[in-house]
Amino acid sequence: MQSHDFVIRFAGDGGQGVVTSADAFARTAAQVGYHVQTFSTFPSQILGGPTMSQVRISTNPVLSPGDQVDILVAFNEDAYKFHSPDLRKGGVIIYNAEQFQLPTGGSSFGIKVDEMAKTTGNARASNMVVIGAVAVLIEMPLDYIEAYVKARFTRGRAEDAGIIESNIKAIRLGAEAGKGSGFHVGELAPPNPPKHKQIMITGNAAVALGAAAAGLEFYAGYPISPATTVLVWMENNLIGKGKFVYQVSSEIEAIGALIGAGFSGKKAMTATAGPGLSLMSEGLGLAWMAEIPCVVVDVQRGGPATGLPTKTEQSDLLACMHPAHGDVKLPVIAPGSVEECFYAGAMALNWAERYQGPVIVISEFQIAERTQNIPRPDLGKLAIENRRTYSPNGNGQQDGFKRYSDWFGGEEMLPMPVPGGPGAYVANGSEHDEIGDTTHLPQHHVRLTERRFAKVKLLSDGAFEAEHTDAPALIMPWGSGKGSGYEAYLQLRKQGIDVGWAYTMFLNPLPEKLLALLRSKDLIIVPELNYQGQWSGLLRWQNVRAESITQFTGLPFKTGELTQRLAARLSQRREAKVHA
Amino acid sequence: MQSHDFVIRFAGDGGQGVVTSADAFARTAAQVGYHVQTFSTFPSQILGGPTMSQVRISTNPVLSPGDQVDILVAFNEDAYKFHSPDLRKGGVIIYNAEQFQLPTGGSSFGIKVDEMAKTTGNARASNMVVIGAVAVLIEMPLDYIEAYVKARFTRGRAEDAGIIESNIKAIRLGAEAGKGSGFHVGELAPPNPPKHKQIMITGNAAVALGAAAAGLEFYAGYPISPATTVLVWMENNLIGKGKFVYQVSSEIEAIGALIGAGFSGKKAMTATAGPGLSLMSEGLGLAWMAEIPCVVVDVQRGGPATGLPTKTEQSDLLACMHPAHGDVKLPVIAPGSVEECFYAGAMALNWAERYQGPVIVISEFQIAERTQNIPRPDLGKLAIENRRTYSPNGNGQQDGFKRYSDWFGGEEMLPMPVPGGPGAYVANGSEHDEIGDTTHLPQHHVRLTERRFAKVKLLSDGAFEAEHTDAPALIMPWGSGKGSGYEAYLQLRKQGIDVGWAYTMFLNPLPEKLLALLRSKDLIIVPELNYQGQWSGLLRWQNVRAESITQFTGLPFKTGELTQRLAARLSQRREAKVHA
Amino acid sequence: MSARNEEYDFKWCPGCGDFGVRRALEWALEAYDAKHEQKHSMNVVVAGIGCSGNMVHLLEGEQPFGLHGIHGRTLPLAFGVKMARPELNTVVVAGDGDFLSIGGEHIAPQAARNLDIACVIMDNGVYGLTKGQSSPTTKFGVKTSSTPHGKIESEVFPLKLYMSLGVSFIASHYSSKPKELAKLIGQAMEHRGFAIVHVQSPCTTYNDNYDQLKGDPKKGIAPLVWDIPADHDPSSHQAAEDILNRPGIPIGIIYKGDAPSLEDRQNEIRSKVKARTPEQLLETYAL
Amino acid sequence: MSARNEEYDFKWCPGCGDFGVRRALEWALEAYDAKHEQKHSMNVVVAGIGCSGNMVHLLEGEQPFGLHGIHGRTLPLAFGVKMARPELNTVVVAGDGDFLSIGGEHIAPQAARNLDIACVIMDNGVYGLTKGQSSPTTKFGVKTSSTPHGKIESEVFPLKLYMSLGVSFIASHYSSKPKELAKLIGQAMEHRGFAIVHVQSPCTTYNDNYDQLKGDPKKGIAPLVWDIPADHDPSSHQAAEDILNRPGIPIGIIYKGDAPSLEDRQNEIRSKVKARTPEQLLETYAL
Ligand SMILES: Cc1ncc(C[n+]2csc(CCOP(=O)(O)OP(=O)(O)O)c2C)c(N)n1
Ligand SMILES: Cc1ncc(C[n+]2csc(CCOP(=O)(O)OP(=O)(O)O)c2C)c(N)n1
Ligand code: SF4
Ligand code: SF4
Ligand SMILES: [Mg+2]
Ligand SMILES: [Mg+2]
Repeated sequence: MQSHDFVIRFAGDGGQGVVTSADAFARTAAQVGYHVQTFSTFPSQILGGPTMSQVRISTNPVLSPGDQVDILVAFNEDAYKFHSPDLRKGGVIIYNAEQFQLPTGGSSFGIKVDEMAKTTGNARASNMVVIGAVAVLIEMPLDYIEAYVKARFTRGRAEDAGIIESNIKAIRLGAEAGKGSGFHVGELAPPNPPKHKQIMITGNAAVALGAAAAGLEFYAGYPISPATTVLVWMENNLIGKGKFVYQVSSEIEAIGALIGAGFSGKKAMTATAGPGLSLMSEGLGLAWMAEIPCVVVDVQRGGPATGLPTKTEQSDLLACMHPAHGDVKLPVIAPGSVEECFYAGAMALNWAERYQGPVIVISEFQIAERTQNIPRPDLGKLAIENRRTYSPNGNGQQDGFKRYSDWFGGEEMLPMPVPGGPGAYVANGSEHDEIGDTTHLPQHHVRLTERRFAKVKLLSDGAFEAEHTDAPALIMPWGSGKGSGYEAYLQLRKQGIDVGWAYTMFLNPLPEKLLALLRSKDLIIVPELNYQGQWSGLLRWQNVRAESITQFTGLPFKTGELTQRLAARLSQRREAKVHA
Repeated sequence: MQSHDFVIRFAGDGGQGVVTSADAFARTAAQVGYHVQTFSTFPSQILGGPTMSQVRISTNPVLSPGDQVDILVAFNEDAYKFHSPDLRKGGVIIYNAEQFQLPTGGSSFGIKVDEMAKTTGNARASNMVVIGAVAVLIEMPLDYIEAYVKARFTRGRAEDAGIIESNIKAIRLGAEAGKGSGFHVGELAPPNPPKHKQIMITGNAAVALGAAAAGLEFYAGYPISPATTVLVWMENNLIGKGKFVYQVSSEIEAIGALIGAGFSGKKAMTATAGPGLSLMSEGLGLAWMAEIPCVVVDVQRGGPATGLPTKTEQSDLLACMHPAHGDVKLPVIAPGSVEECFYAGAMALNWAERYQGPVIVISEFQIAERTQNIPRPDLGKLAIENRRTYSPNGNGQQDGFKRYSDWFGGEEMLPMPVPGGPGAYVANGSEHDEIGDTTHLPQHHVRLTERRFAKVKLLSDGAFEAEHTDAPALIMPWGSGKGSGYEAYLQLRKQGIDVGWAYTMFLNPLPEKLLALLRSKDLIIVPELNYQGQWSGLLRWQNVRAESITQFTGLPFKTGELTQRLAARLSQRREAKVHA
Repeated sequence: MSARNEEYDFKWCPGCGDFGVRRALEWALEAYDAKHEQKHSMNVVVAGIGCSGNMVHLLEGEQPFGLHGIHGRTLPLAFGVKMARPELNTVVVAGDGDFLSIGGEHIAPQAARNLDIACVIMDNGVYGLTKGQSSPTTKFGVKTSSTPHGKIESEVFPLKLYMSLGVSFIASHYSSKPKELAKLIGQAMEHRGFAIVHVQSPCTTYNDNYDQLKGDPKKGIAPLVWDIPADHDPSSHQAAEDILNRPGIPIGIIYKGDAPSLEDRQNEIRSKVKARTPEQLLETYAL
Repeated sequence: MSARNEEYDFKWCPGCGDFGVRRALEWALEAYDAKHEQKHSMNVVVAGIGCSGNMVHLLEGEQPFGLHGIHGRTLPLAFGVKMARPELNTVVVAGDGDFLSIGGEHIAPQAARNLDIACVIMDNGVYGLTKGQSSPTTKFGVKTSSTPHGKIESEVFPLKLYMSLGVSFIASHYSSKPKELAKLIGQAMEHRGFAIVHVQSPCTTYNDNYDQLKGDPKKGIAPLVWDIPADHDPSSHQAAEDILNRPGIPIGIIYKGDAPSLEDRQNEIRSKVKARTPEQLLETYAL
């Protein structure tokens, strides 16, 4: 029987080729039409340290990193010890026999990876040895890998041919070793390539690209894991006339710069993680108060304070939605997949211009660093919203237009004056009157507080998913919980459990219809990676009967475990009903 | 018939003696045994600008500023125009006839205040002229004022007698003018002096004094309205051996300094307002994560960002409880009166030491600046909690004690090592192991996240008020809403409405029994001065059926209006029940 | 009461130095508009929080765009404005507390970048708006409400600080001669790079030092301010240092360097690196 | 792997300059203990966030108390520690990014106060822990992951900066001579006031400049570092300035002033002002 889904985990010390092997394997598979997703964990040190990178490969779209490991490639003994418990029954371990030895008879075999690579004349081809061995264990044709190697190393240089040849040699040597081991893990079904064009990309690059596609013009950022790659992306790509990118001196400077740029008419963004978000607190309050469009991407890591920089967690939600003192509630978009990262990046810029204020994209370590093949976005069809800039009759003079006049609803915001154009006003962080002058009169504070909250409603037409909504209880994860949550939902349905599904990446404001749906249900279960159950709490705040299933290990949900916990919770509920 | 309650409002331009008149009148009344409370509003400018200060004087403890004005003293025409609408029917306006004229025949009369003062030979006695006039209108004996003047100006200087004499002359001149006006506002019942000793103090001074009494040793702050007076108090009073007070360069430095001092074994505090609180976001997360005792007083003003520096609002609650990214929920104490300010200051220090972490006191402009006579705290009876410092056997050597070892409940925290003593560890803002070294292993993050939340429960034995708890609905204000909320509650009871009362200044953690009570009710109505209904939202989060009555004008609740809104809400509820 | 808005509820105290600075700034903006034939709306005034920052609401006549944010953050905001729209004439107005204490961190980075903006700093040696606490420029030993026993921290010498941080245009003046001050502010605006005009602007309520600044022969007070001699060469580092090492407060341009501005540096990169369209960027991820 | 804790999951890269600095700091702390006959637990090490800050977990032997907080805030924390407990020997360890970029605002205030702590700054000209972005000390024009077209911001010269801010003890060294460095750090600890030992501590992974620092005759590279002559008078401002105006990196004590420390200034007030008990304070509010 053919199998449609495998998880291959590469583990060892940073610098042993763990990540490059996983990456090469993932690209090999993606190029011939499989769906892949990678998941990696790193130590916080720079060189070396225990590292793992796993690839899930499937004939169907991949939703989560995968629970159990089919093949573990252990580059050293520590990796073997740490990761072998995750190997499924019937799985196989390939280990680096130059580093350690395992007794024969188990489900493992050793290869002298580097030695073999050297015999090809290219010591750097060792990851191909490994991949060759992996391939035969799941009956993946070697052609696939050779095609990848050819594509990868054809760079128009003289040495290309030699490199390709040695890599192919390495693949074959690895394959022979695999064959010789006598192990067999399964037979990979042939790929089922999607009709649409694809790209292969990480979550962070997707956010950056989405923003660029939506017209990003200004980026100011400060390095911080796991958001640094967005800054680096921008430094390399946000160039040209009218564009600006800069590494500033702190996150406080970053948010200030965004506000200056947004005020001046530009689409502006930064990306950071929790500690940077906390530092932006006062600035975000200012952007809300003065009504300045700008976008902050928070790529969540674990814990409060410096926390767990290289682990995944969803504990910044409260801080993103309510970042500052005073009555502030920011629009928040939480992508749940690499693909959604692209659209979140684009939509956040649209939202910022549409409601004239700051918007948060709340992403997460595990999505940010994940490489995945996704449908190639059609930029021609991407809806791009630009600012309604005030320009009444072109005479450019002061003409009595009032930036902060009454606005209590309607289909769009009043236009916004922009420096150089008419309608000069003061964008003010103190409470203000219509032209932005400071005032302490109650009527202005009442009127503008209501305006600031009313205009957020312009954003409540977001898309959402809902299935089997006649069930009394719905599962509603957010962000990274989407993938494993949906897999768990499907498994529960298979088990005949009457449960529905709801999901959106638009957490604030919630799509109106979705909120009505949620309120109509007896129970909304929210799987989330934090202690407090932040999203279910915020749903209860909004009169939704929500409860969380939490995990706060710094690791993603495993679908199997989550399914069990959901099933237990749902059966509890059924029992409670019976006894009531 | 005698009256037990009067509101006298002094209004004019800053510098015309508005505040000093109110203050003198309040002290006069308090000294003979009345209960008083002042409430003032200022412009944000430094000199001059429309200012008002009102005194409520009563034979019973005063709970709120008072809704309607019995006597308005208008120092200029603007003040007259702005404030006369608040005059109750039968109330009287005394105006400064040197500044403007009103037609006779209304309910006003003019006095040439400064001219009269000059005839006493003491131009600075004009506020006594005013007070004399006010006194006769409510039949307050002039002795009272003369006693105040004698007490106030007896300072052991040669000129004392002269000053006293001229002031007494001024009182009499004012009184004559009052008498001559023919107006009469009411007859003030004689005071009913409390048996206990009293002090007369503002909310901010009370917080400061409470903290000092509980052993405060370290204060670092940055000026900001309306918290600056706490800094100034400390600069003047937190001196002596082992004590330290400093105006630092920013709120970011302030919170950092507190953490350093708290780590080193000292009781440390700062006071700030919303913008400073937002800047402390990252630092507060660190204090939570590294488990460092310290206290931050947030004296709320209005609005997000720079907002409304001289107005009152209760919109920082979310920011106080959840100030930072990651799973953080800080203990919060919200004094609802000047008296509670004293105990909040003391209790916050106790809490910080008891649970070993940061504690927030959330105060508010209107309480901070209010002067009130309150029972004199008995320092001998004040419970002071000191740190459980680790000191096992006095050899002072490393001995394997683990600061961050498992602790999941119990009656008190494990002791805390302090520099110079044994048990050296690293207080760490990254997730850590038992001795504070950084770790990313899931078990430590799980264990310490649970510890950080579990130890907050050590604080859930706070006091609370509850009356008529068999009613189906309770009124539960917080902070400044206490006074007008309780007055409204009493009025509703008088009207025969079946409603109960619940109140605590301990918002997080809520006293356990109170939380159970709240959860058992159909409806908890929360009057609060913010837009989002922050406290009712946080109560719904905790599965309490709570709803808010909000106001966000920058002004305090008026008891009458609040009573009406509560009654309307409660009758709605009754109707809904009938139709259900 | 603001000229543009009767309801505006902040007023400077009588005699506040900021009145003079306002007049100077108005003149400088007008002159800049005329010289560059630009609309007044091409000016953006970024204001700090303090009595001084209220300037942005108190300007008379036609209004420029304004950004009145949060305490200490004028420079990050102005950085955003200027690099988003280099064609805007971007002016910072702030006090000594705002600019040198809580906002002190932002000076060095802008100096290192040579951001092309002009800053007008109103130094009154005190926190005015919060009613008289000590500021970085409050002198050592001085009693204020927050230093009741005398300040125990050395004062900052702002001009020396700017010099050492590499600010490329440094001028010093005081609020009593708005015409001269206007000229200096104008030169700061013209300067292509980071320009600071540091103005002694007395706080008549909490730190009235008019007499000290201007001197008062009747009271026997020698003036603190002195005019920088006409032959001073502001392009010389050494000459500037020498000026700063003399006692008192020099009036005029102390230093004016000619490093390329951040925008110039940015343009150099732009001219070398080929920009890619979103579609081209997308293509780099094609499978 | 830390000596105290096998589970600790951060390691410096092979050859990282911070190893040498660690050794020096260990020796300096030991010597300080011995000289002052104090327990090791009287030392508090306040660490920044960066490869350098991990120092606090990697010290071998008996452990001092440590405070490892958030990025850029070593000085506020150390200020709190020191003024809470002046008897503690308080040492800051931080990197160039932590201390000079995000934390840059905190240097001037401590210099103005002359807070009695010793700072050991590990300057590698790069952000190590976040994998190679530019830092304030990265040279102009250098390409890093965040400046792919070359850095366009002037670099900061930390020693000059410290000097201009009035830091009262300034020393410079590099990581390859831990014995000498230990001596300097010891002197910084002894100094009664704000002391900074700025150490060139190469990042072998992102900015390996060992060759440049020490020089390599074989490769024809002249050394950057040079020893400050024995006759240099560190109490002289002018002499210190002269040293800093010479090219390369001076090794040794550049400046050592003798202003009273913040604690001294504080004690002076304490001796003059009578403290009141809470009961006495309460009495001032009596009715
Ligand atoms: C974060 C924050 N902290 C404190 C304040 C309070 N505050 C307002 S203005 C000011 C100081 C003003 O001093 P300065 O900048 O010298 O201006 P001046 O009023 O003297 O012109 C302070 C501390 C604030 N608004 N925000
Ligand atoms: C508020 C905040 N912003 C950013 C970071 C990410 N971060 C950690 S270390 C570091 C820079 C480290 O550079 P440096 O101080 O030079 O230390 P090095 O690693 O080079 O020793 C940064 C930006 C953080 N932890 N917190
Ligand atoms: S307080 Fe001082 S700075 Fe502020 S307006 Fe008055 S005089 Fe000017
Ligand atoms: S990255 Fe650089 S600074 Fe960090 S440990 Fe490695 S060599 Fe040292
Ligand atoms: Mg000032
Ligand atoms: Mg560094």
